[in-house]
Amino acid sequence: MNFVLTSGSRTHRVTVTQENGRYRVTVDDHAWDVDARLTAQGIFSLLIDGVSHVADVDDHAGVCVVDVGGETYSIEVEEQTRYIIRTRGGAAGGAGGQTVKAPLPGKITYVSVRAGDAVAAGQSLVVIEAMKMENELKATAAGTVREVRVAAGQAVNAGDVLVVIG
Amino acid sequence: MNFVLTSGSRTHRVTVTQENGRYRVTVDDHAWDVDARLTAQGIFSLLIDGVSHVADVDDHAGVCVVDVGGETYSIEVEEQTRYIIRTRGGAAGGAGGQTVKAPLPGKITYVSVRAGDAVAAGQSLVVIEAMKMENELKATAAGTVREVRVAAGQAVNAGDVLVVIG
Amino acid sequence: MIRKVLVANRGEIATRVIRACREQGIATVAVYSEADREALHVFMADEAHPIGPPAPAESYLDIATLIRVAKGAGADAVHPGYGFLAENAAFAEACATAGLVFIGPPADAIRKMGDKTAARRIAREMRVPMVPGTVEPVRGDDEARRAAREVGYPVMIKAAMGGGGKGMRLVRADAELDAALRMARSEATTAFGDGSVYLERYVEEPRHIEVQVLADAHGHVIHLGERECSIQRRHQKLIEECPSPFVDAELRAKLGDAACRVAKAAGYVNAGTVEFLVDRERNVYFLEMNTRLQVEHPVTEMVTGLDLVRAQLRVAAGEPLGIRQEDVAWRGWAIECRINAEDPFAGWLPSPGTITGLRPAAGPWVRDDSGAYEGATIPRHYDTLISKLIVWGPDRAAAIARMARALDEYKVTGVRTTIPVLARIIAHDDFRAGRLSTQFLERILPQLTPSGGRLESIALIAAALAEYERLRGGASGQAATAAPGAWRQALRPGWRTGSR
Amino acid sequence: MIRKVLVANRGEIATRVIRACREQGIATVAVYSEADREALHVFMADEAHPIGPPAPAESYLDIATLIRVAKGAGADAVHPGYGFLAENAAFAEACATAGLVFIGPPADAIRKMGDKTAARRIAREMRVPMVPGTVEPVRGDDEARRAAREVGYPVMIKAAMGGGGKGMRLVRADAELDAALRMARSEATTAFGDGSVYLERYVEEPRHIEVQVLADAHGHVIHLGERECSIQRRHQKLIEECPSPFVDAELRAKLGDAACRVAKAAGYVNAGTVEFLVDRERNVYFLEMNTRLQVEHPVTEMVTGLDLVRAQLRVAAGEPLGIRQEDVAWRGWAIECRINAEDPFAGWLPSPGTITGLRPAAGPWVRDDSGAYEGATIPRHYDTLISKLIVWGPDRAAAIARMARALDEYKVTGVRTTIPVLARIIAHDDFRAGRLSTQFLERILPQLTPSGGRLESIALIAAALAEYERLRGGASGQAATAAPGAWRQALRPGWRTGSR
Repeated sequence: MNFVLTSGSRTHRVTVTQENGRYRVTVDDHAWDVDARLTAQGIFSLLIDGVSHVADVDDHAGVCVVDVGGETYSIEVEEQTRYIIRTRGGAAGGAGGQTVKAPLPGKITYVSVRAGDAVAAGQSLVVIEAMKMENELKATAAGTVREVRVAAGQAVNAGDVLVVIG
Repeated sequence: MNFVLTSGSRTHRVTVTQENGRYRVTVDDHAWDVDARLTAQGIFSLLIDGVSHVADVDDHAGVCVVDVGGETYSIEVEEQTRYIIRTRGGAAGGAGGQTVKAPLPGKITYVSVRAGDAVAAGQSLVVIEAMKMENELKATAAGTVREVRVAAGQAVNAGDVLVVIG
Repeated sequence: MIRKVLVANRGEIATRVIRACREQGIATVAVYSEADREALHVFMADEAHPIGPPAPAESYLDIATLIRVAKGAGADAVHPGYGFLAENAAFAEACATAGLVFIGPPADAIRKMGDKTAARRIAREMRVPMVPGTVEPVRGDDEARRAAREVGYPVMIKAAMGGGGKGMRLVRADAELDAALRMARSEATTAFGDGSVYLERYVEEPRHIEVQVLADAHGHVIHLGERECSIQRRHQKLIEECPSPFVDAELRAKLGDAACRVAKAAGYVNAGTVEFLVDRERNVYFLEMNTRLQVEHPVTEMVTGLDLVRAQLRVAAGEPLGIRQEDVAWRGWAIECRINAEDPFAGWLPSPGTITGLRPAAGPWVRDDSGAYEGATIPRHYDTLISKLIVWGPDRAAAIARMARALDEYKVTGVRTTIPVLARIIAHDDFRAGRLSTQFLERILPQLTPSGGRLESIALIAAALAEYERLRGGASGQAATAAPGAWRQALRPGWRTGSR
Repeated sequence: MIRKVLVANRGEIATRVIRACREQGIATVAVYSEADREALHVFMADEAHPIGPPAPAESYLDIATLIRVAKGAGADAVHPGYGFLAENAAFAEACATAGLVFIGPPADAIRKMGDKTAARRIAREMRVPMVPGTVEPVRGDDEARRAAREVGYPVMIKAAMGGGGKGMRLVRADAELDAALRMARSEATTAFGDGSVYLERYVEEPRHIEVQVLADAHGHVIHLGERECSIQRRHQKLIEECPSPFVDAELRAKLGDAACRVAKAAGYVNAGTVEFLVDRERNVYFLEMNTRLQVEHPVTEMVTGLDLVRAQLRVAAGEPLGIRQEDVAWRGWAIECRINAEDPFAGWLPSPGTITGLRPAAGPWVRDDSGAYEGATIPRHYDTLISKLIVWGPDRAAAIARMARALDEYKVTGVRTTIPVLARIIAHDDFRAGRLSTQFLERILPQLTPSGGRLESIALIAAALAEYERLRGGASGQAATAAPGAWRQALRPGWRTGSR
């Protein structure tokens, strides 16, 4: 099976095959012989040429977050065909747009922008309260606020669109 | 749902119904209102009138072994209809018979009886080696050995019949 | 004599108190909100009673309900833990009125010291040096602006009624003041039911050092030495240790003496903590007194061998402390790391959810004070603390090596945690050399990028295998039974919970 | 200087050694049989290599393979753990020949003391009192009968090359001798690769007290005090503590001195244990010396604050011990309980299988030295030890209360364990009063019947609910998705593994 993995800004072609209960994994033309076991939900034991690794894999909103050797990697995994379809189709959202979503469930305690406002990168947009903490959501780039979909006091779920910047 | 439970030498009629996410369990005419959750495989949290119990339930060769409050109960659970069919049909094995089965996988290291031997209660029949220990299996009552199905050196699985005493 | 204690809290501190009670032969009553029926403290207590909806104000902060449940269960005492009502004088009074022993200081001492502005007035009277700032809460925004200018920027906004970093904001200029005040007041209201804040001159790169005190009702006050709590994020402690690498026997005696004087002046009884800031020139400033058990109390326990919750129970029962200052002996070194459900690489964003895989660190001199278990849910309604990982070693280097080992062992999946960042801090040269300050983490965080190379390859392999097995399992339609032995647990229901 | 250690063992002791190495910055190489690919030590080590089929003789006892793997991985030292090859002089020699440091005593000391009959000759020379018996192995059955009559019944058969209770049998009369000899020899051959046995006069209701010694290559020998190991079943220890409630400072010095003399006479280097029997009249007899780390070493560690595996690594590297006898200080009390996969209520029958649910005890002063995890399999090929649960307290009563609490918390499903019987022993008046003997367990076991009443009702309810949900899930055909929230984890595959 062929995959395209995106880690940071780099993409990697990865192929997985299985034989005799082991995996052969090719990452960018380097082949690895992997004895892999899932020993609890998301906790993997990998033996590769006698070296033992334990890797924790969490699928977090479509991105695999992998903890291994004290480091954390966020990796987008796509089956190759899907990747090709998506990238050939071009980015549908258009350049420069930002959709600010609630990263976790909580209550909106403050909204500091209105539709039509010009915002700078790093400017505070919304404050969301969860787990006893006030968390500020900021603009990742400059732009104009197209829509504000929430008001202070409102409860939101993870993934709800809060603000659209064009 | 109706059950017959056997704990030690006593049988208990138990009825389970469910309403509003809680259970109503009647044990020998005493009704209990139970808020039960399974929090890991076999580990139950029970809240009964505000008293908190954690009970571990293992189905061990057809018998539920329940650890609760530092005590262990071995309980046979049968759905009521099955219990009635089984007990009305009479005990098929006949009175006084013993079938000695391997309680765990291992290797037979010694067989001390032959077919036709008279045995006393507590007399050693077979020694099975497992987990670095020699485990003696003894007759639970006096009788005559009808069959010996294993020999020293033989590997056996849990449940294999080793000796039949009539 | 205390026979039955209601624990008015949740999470790891509720289990900590229940464990201590059980060891003393004292029965325990847990309380739980609708979000906590399957929380660990409910399993561990002898009794457990529901107290309302998830929102703290409607359950864990509801004094009337707590008192009613305690009386109904026949409890004779209440332990508040930390947070929630632990420093709420009205709760202490309500307990006393209902004939329940409050396992903490007298209401009067909570008022005197729990109100941080009142505490500053006492410290001033006791001539304990302190950071310049307001000794009264600031009211409106205009008053705040005037006060801030008078104290001099940068200033720190602090909750008058709180602690634990909640309701704290650093302000470096006038322009930032309004937004910071608003968030600080809002957090303080949520956390402590009181939005009052005060201002303090901000000390640059300070060390945060605190002293544990124990006092009985017979006028006996001792200290158990200091804790170093300089590693913080968002003004909340992340790593604590005992002793401090910065404190020698002479400074310990000086800090301990100041702490005991403040406690005595406040008529303090039970366990409490006096916090100090130490600046780069080694000047010591009184900061505040926390009138409760601290989150980080275990490091003091591991080094002194004294069980602080047991001491609390004893003192609350009216018994003498039974320990003289000269009996307190410090052996070795202890470090605590807070394992929180937060994503350190996404601005410390809380990460509530279900713990789908859990393998805590264990073995020699490793202590796991946890409120969770595999399958447990970290609700979004409460703070992010999952567990406190504590290690002991004969010296600081040994304790650091042990903590590095323990963090490497500790596996949590399903929610993001602080474990990776804790591991990087513990491995950092500045941490190992004892060069600590409250800005430490802010300073090193940008350096904590993955190394790439072989580890990245391993991560890519693991991610690809996870997806490979997911697709293969999904395609067969018989996932669980079709999986080969090597993958037999791969397809438990609930795995990939994170993607729901 | 040791840089990379091959751990020639499995289970909890392999993880114990790996943890110590990691804390010292030493790389680790695990080995695993075909039954152990998913064992915890394989996950924890830096490297892991397969060494053959499950049968110990073909893997963990295969000296040639172990040496080959160690050299191939570039290890410079080998730690044997306990059991398997730990007391095998040929293995120590093979390591030395291959240029590998053996982390244990010199081969010569293993021969002198590991052979129990040779050790008895040394003790006789050192005028350390010992139990009457043979000082040579007994060969045929006839020779054994003559020797047994000469020593006088009851006699104890013991494995000459072993320890840990394997190959031991009590014989009260001639008629029982043949069968007992056969089983003892068979067990000894399996466990130690040598079926030699010897006979000792059996001491009625003795206490089993042992002394930990540490010796370096520079002639320095110290002792770390005693352990009480009287609670045994089938001549295997089940509960150990440090110190012994029976030993005062004077007796400790006397036992320690005798232990050091024996170690010195044997040219002993590294960690070792000298075992004594104490009879009802307080007579002390030398029993044997174990030339390895003991299973129960953690209780000594918790009380002295010394890491014995770290000390082993240091001494093996040729460094001086760095601790004088007068530096050894004992603080408080520690108890260890062995959690074995055995059914105590079915004649201690081993209970191999998969651990389907696991929630280990944790919290203040609780140490879990485990070789397992949730989902791990306890293979039928090795011994039954799952985990060692160790607690520390300021005194014996506090340690007992803590152990009772910890055992109550410790949950294991899927295999039967010794936890319920350990809880009953710890709660027993005789145990609490320190009235211990090696017959203790045999004496109280018949009393350990369930109390019935409310607890039995709870057990009936739990069993009925388990069956109710199983039937309901099975009937729907859509078990996992049809289950309500309250029961959401009930129908994971693998649940009810025991019924397969």
